[in-house]
Amino acid sequence: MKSQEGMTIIVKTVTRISVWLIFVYGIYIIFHGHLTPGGGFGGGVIIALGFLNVFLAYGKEYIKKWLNIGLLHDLEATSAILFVGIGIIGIAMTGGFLANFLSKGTLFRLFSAGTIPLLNILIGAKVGVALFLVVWSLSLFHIDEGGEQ
Amino acid sequence: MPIETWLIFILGFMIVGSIMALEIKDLLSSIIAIGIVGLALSVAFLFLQAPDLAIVQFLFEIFAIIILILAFLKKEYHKKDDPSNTNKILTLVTVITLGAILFFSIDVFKALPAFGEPYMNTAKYYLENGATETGSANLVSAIILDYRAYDTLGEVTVLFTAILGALTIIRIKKKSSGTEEDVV
Amino acid sequence: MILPYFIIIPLLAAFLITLFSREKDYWSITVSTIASATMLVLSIVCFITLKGETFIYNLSGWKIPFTICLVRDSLSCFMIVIIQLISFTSLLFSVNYIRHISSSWKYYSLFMFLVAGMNGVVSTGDIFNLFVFMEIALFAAYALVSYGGKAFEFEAAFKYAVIGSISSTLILVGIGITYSATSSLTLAHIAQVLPQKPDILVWVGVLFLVGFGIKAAIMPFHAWLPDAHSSAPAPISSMLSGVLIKALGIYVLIRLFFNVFGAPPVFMNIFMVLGAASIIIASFLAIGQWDMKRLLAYSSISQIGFILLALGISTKLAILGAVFHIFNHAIFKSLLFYNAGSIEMAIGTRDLREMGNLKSVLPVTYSTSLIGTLSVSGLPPFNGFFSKLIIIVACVQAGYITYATIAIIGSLLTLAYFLKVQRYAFHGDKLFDVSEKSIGGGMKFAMLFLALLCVVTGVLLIPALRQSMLDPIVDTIFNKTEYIKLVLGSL
Amino acid sequence: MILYILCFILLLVGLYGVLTKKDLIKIILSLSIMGYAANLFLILFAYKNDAIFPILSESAVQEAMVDPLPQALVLTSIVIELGITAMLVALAVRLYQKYKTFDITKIRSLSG
Repeated sequence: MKSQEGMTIIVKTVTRISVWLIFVYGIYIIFHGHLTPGGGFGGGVIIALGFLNVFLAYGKEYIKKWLNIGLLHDLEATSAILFVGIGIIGIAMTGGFLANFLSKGTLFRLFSAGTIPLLNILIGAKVGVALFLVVWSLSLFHIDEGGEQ
Repeated sequence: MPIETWLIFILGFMIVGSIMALEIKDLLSSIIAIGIVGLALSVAFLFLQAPDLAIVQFLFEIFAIIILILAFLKKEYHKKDDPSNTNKILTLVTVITLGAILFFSIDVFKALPAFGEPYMNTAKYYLENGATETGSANLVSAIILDYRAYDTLGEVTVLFTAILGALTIIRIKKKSSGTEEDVV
Repeated sequence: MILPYFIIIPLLAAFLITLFSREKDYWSITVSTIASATMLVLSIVCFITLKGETFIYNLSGWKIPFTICLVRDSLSCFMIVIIQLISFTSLLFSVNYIRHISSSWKYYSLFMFLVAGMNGVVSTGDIFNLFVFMEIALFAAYALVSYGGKAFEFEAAFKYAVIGSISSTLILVGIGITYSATSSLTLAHIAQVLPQKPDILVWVGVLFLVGFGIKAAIMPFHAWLPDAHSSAPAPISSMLSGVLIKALGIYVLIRLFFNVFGAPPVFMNIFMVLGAASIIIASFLAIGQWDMKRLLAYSSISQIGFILLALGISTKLAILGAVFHIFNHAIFKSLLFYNAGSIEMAIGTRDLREMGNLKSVLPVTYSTSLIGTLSVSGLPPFNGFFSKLIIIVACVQAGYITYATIAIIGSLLTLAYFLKVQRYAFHGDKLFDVSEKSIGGGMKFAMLFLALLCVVTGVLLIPALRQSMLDPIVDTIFNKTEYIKLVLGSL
Repeated sequence: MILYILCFILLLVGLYGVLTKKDLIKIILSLSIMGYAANLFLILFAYKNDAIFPILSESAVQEAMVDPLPQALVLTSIVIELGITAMLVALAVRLYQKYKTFDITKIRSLSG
């Protein structure tokens, strides 16, 4: 880490390992949304907090290199479009907007409950990206603040 | 201890915490006080058998505090602690009005079903058929993503709009061109 | 079956604009214009093919108490037509106008969210869903009010967001109490159960009246409107004044207090008092304004007062007046805001004292604003005359002579402050070296189109047209219990 | 009953903060207090004595469960509140940039 931004080397090292655990936990929460408490919103925030962890530990410049912010925007919009898309497929298959058109499977299995896990994944991706973008844009604001008046 | 006693304790704590958060002069302390109130709410959700909400409230509270601290705890904001002269008369009138509202609204709470005995006409259907009809063991997920998925579409859109709105509000001035540019 | 598309189309348009945003704004303009035009055509088809019936569309393929339903009756179709009409013209107006502030895909994306939110509010039959879509429209409105990036715009947006958020919280508490008392969220079910519990009804009614009264900017709750509506870019002002306060405020009040609560007399009296207060106080405040857009914003409060007064009288004739005035106000207030926007764009100010003799340099703006002025002041033969006349006649018929007098005074005051606008803005001895070339074709078309509508929509009162167009809407409002039967009957 | 009244008091504390405080940040905090109170109201209405959370499990026998619908509503409401907080924070930061203060009595370029 040649840049002097961010926190100390200890924090950076711990973050480098823990952030992946946070991501895995968030993904776990999202995938088991129809079986256990949690779901897309909870898991999405966990993922956003993981990004935030890296951001606080390593600083802005590292994030800029590590992530493609434009891509994150596209990901957010794409998951929203897919959400509406699943709704439209529901109209085509059963006549109801956002109908659960897939087979329901067996209760208590991971791959069950039709479209619910799919929607959970989309929500998780969207929430995770969107919340990180809020913090990102708020923090960008301080870079060259105070140019006016 | 019965659950009501616990909840009275938690709610009293939340009220005291909120008043403290509003009356404390130091900014960091009041943000942290709000954070504690939010976490107490998350505990209250656990007592009220809503683990989904407890998780989401807990995480969103952390997130809200991070946003507030990142945005407001810059050095320059602490330049001068400017205790704006609080208008005593306004405060008094507000407190009396709110007290009157509280006094007159006690009746409506008497008319509602007592705590712990909801009607649950609609909910009965969800509890009996929810799992078989949607295949989801978590009935809250079944409601938000199947029975009322349209609400969730709205919710996702609300979040999207909020982010887009925040990005629109925060547009950084590029020094070279002098025009407002989109940064992201 | 047609209703979900009024949500799907603007949402998809907004997401696509976000996804494929480019440096130039042609893509966003194309997508949003296509979406808006499609919805305008669909909405007219939707209104004409309805023929006074009611259709229920259950979402997610389940039955209604357990899922959300969309209700397509004459009232909601009528509101949808107004929303699409004003949003389409506003979009055409924006294309040139917004380039002189700062053109960006974000504007068009937020605009589409605004339209989607309002469509969602007027088409839904579920109280919590209404709340969610109301929030979409409001969030977009907060961001759009501050779009210009000036200090006072942020201030207005902050005030709007704080007051709007208070009212949303009150509405949420109201929804909670309603759910606890009725154990249902479908409006028709609530309508069956709630009127049998009068003490809860009063409190829920007060919460909803304050909550949605803030959204509609009725007199004691109006503090946010003059700031927000005057700070926003002109096309957004016309969206906010023209349709947002009606879709989120007046429409919801009609739906809740007439169809769901069954028009309890105590609230009808409150409606009349608040309406009369809004008419008089806002008119006097408007006379004192020198900022053209602030004057128009106060005028909006006053005209909302007319609608509310008519609703409070709640005879059949008065409701006809209210419905017709909703339509007319949307048209002429949007037109007047476009005029203010084109003046601001041409000479760079909104202060009436700095204008003068624009008659010769801005002929299109002048002529359309004259039509708008005559219409809003209630002079024959323009549409505003008929709706105000109906409201005043209904007041007299129902025996409320005082209210009729107030309405007449309010109408005269309206004429007074709009004559002030005409006098200071278009007649005078100042000379401006501007021409109408800076005002683009889209802006001119939007103004001329709405001016034309101001002249011709008086024909809606011809008995044959009235019976097919306006009377079903009045019946929907007037026969309160019919809504319950129609919604629950088609289970 | 007593819980409902306490919760209503929490709502009124938030309302008091919005109406009397002069600091933009305090106003934002008051709005989130009102939000907590509204959310808690809905969940208090949903609670049923001696019932468990509405998630089925493979082993346990079917027990009485609390009302899941208000929980779904509150989930939506929490997200909406986070959205409004983010927007208000953005607006407050921009206002600070323009006026160099968070004091609402000094931010008065508009009247009425």
